[in-house]
Amino acid sequence: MPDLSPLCALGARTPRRVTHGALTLTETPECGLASLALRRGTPPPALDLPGPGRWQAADGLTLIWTGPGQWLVELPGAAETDVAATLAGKVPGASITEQTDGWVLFEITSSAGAAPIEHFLERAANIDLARFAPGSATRSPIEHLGTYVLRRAEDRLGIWGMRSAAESLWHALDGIAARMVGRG
Amino acid sequence: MRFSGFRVFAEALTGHKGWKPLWRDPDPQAEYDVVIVGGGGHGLATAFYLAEVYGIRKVAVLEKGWLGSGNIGRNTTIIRSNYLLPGNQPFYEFSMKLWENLEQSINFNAMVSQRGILNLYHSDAQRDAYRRRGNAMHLTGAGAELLDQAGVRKMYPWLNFDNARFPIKGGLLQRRAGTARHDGVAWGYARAADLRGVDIIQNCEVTGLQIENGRILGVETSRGSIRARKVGVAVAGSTSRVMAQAGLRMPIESHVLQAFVSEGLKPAIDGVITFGAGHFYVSQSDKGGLVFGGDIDGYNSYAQRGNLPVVEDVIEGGMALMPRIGRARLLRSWGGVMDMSMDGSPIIDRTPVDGLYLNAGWCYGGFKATPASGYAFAHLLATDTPHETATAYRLDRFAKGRVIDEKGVGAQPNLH
Amino acid sequence: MLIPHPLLGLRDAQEFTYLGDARLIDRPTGGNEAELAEYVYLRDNPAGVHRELWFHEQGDRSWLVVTRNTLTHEILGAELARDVSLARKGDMA
Amino acid sequence: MKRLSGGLIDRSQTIHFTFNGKRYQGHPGDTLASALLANCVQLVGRSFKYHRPRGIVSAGSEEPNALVTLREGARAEPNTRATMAELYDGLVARSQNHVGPLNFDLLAVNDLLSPFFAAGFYYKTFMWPRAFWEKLYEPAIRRAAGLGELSELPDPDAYDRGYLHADLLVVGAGPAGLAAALAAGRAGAKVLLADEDFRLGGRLLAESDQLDGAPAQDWVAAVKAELESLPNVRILTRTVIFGVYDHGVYGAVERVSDHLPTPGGAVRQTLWRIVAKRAVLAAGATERHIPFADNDRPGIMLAGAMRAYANRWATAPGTGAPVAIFTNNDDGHRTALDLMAKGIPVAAVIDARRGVERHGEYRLLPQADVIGTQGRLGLHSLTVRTARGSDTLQVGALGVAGGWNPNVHLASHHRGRPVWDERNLAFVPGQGGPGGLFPAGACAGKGSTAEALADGLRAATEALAELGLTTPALPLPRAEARYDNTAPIWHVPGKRRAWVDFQNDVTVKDIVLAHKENMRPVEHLKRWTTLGMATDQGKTANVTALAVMAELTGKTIPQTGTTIFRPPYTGVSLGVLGGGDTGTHFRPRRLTPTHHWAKANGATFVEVGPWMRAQYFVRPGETHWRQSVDREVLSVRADVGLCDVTTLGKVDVQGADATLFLDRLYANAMASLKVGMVRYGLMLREDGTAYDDGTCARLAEDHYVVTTTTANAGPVYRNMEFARQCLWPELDVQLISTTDAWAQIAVAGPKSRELLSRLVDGFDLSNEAFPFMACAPLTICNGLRARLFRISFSGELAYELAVPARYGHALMARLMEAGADLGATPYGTEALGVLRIEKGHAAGAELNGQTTGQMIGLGKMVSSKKDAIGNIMSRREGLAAEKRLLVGLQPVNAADTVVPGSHLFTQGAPRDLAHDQGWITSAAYSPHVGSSIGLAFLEDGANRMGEVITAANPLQGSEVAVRVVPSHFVDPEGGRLRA
Repeated sequence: MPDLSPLCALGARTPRRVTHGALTLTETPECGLASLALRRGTPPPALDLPGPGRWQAADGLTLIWTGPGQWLVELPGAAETDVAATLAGKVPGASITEQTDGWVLFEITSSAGAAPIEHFLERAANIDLARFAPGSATRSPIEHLGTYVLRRAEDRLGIWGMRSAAESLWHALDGIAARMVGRG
Repeated sequence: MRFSGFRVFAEALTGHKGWKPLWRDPDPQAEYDVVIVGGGGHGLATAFYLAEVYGIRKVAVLEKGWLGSGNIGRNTTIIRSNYLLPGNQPFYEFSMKLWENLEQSINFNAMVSQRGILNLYHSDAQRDAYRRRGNAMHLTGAGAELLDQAGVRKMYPWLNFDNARFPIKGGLLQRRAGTARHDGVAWGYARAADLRGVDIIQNCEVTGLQIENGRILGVETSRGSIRARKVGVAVAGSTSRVMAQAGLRMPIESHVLQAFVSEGLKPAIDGVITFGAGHFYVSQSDKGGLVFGGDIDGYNSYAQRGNLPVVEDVIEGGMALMPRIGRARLLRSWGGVMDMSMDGSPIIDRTPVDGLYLNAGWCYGGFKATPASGYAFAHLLATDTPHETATAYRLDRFAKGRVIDEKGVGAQPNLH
Repeated sequence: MLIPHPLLGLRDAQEFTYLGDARLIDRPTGGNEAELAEYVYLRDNPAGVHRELWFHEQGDRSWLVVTRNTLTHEILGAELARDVSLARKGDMA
Repeated sequence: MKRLSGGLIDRSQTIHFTFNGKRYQGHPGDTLASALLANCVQLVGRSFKYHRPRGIVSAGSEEPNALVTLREGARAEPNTRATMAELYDGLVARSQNHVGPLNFDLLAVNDLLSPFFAAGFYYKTFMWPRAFWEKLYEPAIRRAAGLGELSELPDPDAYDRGYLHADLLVVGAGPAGLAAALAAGRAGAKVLLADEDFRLGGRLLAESDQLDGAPAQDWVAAVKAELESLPNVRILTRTVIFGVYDHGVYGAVERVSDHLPTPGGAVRQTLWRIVAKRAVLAAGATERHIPFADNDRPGIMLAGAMRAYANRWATAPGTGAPVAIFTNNDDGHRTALDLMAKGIPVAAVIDARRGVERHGEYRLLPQADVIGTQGRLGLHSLTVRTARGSDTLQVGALGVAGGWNPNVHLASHHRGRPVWDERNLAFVPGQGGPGGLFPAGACAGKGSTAEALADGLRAATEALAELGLTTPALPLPRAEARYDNTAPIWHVPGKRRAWVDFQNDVTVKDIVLAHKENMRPVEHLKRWTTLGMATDQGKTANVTALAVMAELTGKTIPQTGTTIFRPPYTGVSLGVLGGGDTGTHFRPRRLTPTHHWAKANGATFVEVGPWMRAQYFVRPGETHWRQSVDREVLSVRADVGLCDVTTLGKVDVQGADATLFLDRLYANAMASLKVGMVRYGLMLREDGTAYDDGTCARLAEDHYVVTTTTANAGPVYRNMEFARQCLWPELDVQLISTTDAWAQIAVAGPKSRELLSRLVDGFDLSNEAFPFMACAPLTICNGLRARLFRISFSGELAYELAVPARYGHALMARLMEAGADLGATPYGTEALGVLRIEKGHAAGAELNGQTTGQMIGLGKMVSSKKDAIGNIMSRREGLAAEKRLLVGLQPVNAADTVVPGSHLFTQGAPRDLAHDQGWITSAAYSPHVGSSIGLAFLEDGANRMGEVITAANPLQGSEVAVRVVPSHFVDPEGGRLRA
């Protein structure tokens, strides 16, 4: 193990968490992430790859479609491992780039079902909720920041944002949730 | 009829019975020495200077709608000569000098008001770039001052200095800059040209150019064909469409620019202010409205309307710069069609067709150029040589690599 | 404005960066200065149907060729620029 | 208080408010306007130009007269329509646009001078002497202009915004809108129903007629209850749809807490961008007035508004004296009947039409006109002209009914052209408006309740059919079906002024003058007279003015035309349109991985595009930034410095054709780069101008990492995708940004190797094993994966070390700790700048998009052997003729300062454009040289080494003699970086 200690994207040793009404926002540093792009002429991998606008979990991985022939792959709990090497073992011949540190993951959960999540989303991003059931994933700007938004469940979102802008993204998400409470 | 305070006084006492039409509505004649296509600011100014300076009075201005219905009637009224590059600076300074004497030369109060323009800077790099620009302005006599933060605070203490993402560090001030009443400019030039014999023909759309053996013979219009020795095209956003009638492709894209005005408010902003960390500029009209704008929408368009993201972007900039405006209301927004050129600078030149002349590529800076553009275009039409302040505005500068790119963004019109 | 992304359906135009005339796909390979100057600087700029390049920068990072009417802003279709480019290269080959 | 029976106010509660400092009472359900009327307040404001006393004209958002400043201090909200301000306890309002008290406005003198202020007068005068415009005339005009006053304080309230998606948006909750929403709701469509009022019902709230024999409010309540029970329907009250944008995007503002004293924890307003597949426009209609002599006095209002105040708000204008109605249609009679039903005495119905009959027991004056009014601060009598002569009526108020204008605005937003409807004498929506928008009800000329209900249902059915949805049969209630029989009587001719545009004081005379002066096209009329440019956007004036102009020109009204309708439909606060974060969170900030470390170690930060970077680190005892920067620079030159360079863009390039791809992107050759090596690369734009510089590191045969400048990281990555997808899609290349993934720290200075050797895990750093421009993956600090690049921006022996971003903080601390004895020093962007200027490296000020490779001394890098982006165009004659070159400058007198932005002149040459020979791009104090130094683009710079020239800064009144020197002030041979 390296004799250096990591920091969370929000700048502390421990992840940040806040609750506003039914919504809880949690910084989630332990999830590993890598990008996966298929190369021309290489056979398709054994993995079941989700199509446009979708994410899919299989074999301990969560694959998120990000573009034609491209995915982001979540490896929950694997942030401190060699994510790219793990993935390369599963998808030989692909272009793989370690991304764990390129991004920050905020999980947003609701204690009151889907409604708070949907009210939150309609203030955050231009996403048609009728087309955003669990299993959906999309890239969408939130307050000028590019993010990947995953509908993990009716009452749960995962939002990946640029690591360097973690503080600004948190401010935006936290503000939306707080104002929802203020509005009652 | 000469306009004056005395005349207004006399008419007020006699029930305003003596006023005459500001211009005639003549039918087109069969032939003119010069036909100007486009009855906007530049076309009308061209006609005025042709008649006034170059003595060419057998001139028609053809306008497809009502005179002044293009960008001259729909802009943020700013005049300034704070340019950087040698191809531009003398021209815009010439324009500023013409502005300064406009009312007297056309006997019409277009309300040229030199209340100053302040370009804010937010970083040392921006300050250095403004210093380079301000010095260039001094070299042509345009004049400029470089303010530090305290200097800006003194002028506008209510700007957002203390809670800003991009703190204001200072600004480049051109005191001679300001605003002019845009419609008044069109009307003033139109009236003055009309008085000198120019035929301003409204509701007359040019539908074709008569060209034989590479030489222009006249124009086809919705009101019949008109012969002309020379044809000058000054149609801003419609340039590509009109020049296509001559088989020419242009280094121009037409883009939509929105402008905005708030409800009338008591005086709050004296001069023109531009935000340096977002695209937002604002002034307050004599009537009290905050007149402001920002980026073009960024896609090719002839629709004369923009979309909401740019509305938000512009006003976000405004709110960040001057959070006191939050409780004022937007009253109206416009979308105009801009002839965005490939380097962000204009073209005043002859074309490959003999007798066909082009005045175009004003991007969203055409209003301030109106007097000099008209003057220089008249000079070119009358003498076949470029005016001394407009020698760089050549059509072949793109092929030859002599672009005038103030922003340094290259051949991408929506970034200029 | 909403762009009908061929893979993702209607998307807010704010997610895109606009480039312009789709002819920019047809870069003259090994061209001379005059050909390149025309490629870089001259545009048809029609008032009507226009084929143009939009980049889904805040989305899937696909370049699209969008067919749009510049008078009405009506969008008549959108394709992946990559497919358009490959098809043209196939035609030329 | 003057209250009638009935109404939709909550009499169980009394709330208090003040107007111009005086305390009044009202009830929940009141607007400020209805409460003022109930308190017998008639005089509410002053007009724009003539400062005429003005009262309340309307009961809606078209109100041109009753504008007040609502609230105080930072929350002061100028130009608020009293008719739209919902009453709350403690409301404070003030009148506007007067000097002295409202009832004795000193500027009312303008009214006496009005003959001099005819339309367009200011274009004809104030021209002599020239300088007097700015000094005298204009300041006077500006002082007098404007309406309400803006607070100088920042708006303290929060705003938010969001997106809503719907199958059907219904704009307006009157009879047509409610029928449409109910039908669509029952059809299962996702419905949004929006209304600017705080109560559903629209015009039904103002009327006394019944639905199915019961009060209309019963039906409204039942529909509301059903809509609220449907999960697929969402109701937005206090929400105005202000604009239609492309492809079914609608702008909407919800006034979340404007009806409360303060927003509390909530937002003031919300901006909704509504994406609707279809929309039903049920925006209703606006009543128009009839200009006659002195028709603008307080107490004269629209007849329909008078009816609304009586029926909905249980109040009436005036102080109890009888009321008269002036009308050109049957609807005016209906107001008389409703007023009488409420016990208000009606003096007469003055009907301008011939052959009309009474509808009830009131005095009817047929074929009669109002030709004069009296009462300076409030109407007290009318002069009426009938067939039998003129007569005076003592009245406390007058209702004017001039017919109804459909609210065609949104349907006309995309240059849709309204068409003239002869039956209703009004413009109705025509062709060419926004796609997917279905006008219905009064805004489409179907103004009776029965028509509106049916039309709303029709519109919803048609709209949903386009979406493949079937609308179930909807039984509609029985309702009145009337026809107003409006006559084309547009104004009452006379010698005195008759107001067309109340707020801007545009009278019929002004239109006559505009006609005389050939300002006849409708846009000229508008701009010459300022007609329709008031805060009501012409809602109360434009059609009437057109009719007057048509009369003058002898054309029909449709031939005369209409002005173009544009957003917003009604005034919308700038706060909500540009809301969200206006302070330090106005735009996102990107923080470097060592941000918190730097903060804890004395750093001052600077904004570099989106990034916050450490500018310099202040140590105890340092009182001026130059002390810190000089120390940092010298540490790098003498020992070792540490700088976070994470902000440089990093793009991972992989694939079988990666090499070929990069060779086409860079102007210089990349194909020959070996694995484990880095090369400096120059990218050009396609037009041949220098675009970006950076490095290209080859990590494997098919794997590169490209770095870009901080500023160009986004655009370069975009252009790489353009090249990959559009230009050369046949190549096998994959791109992904890794900018944020790696914390990259420059370790620079003669002792950098020594320092790094203490961290690496058994990695050979010797010059032989890891020479200048080498790169390698490695591990450090006991197994942390890292990348090392031997590249130098400072000109010293230097490395850039990259580790996963989360370790950046710890790595910086470790480097400082391990290098304590070596003098390890963190340095910021200022020192970085000094070091690169000393070394003559081009940066943002030189690579500003206007320079060629040649100008920055890299002309030779542009390969003539290949067709990379920009290479051919860089050879065009204009670029080839460029003789300006990047040179160094040193002041002749070492104490002088080289100022960036100065322009360069041959000594003694005139300081004008013709003799301008270049400019200084960057400058800094160089502790290495011992003086200020600069970089500059100088004409013929290659041949002028040693020459003394003048750097002129006339902007700030300074000039400095400088010597032209090579741009490399440090180690021109490059021995240090190869050491």
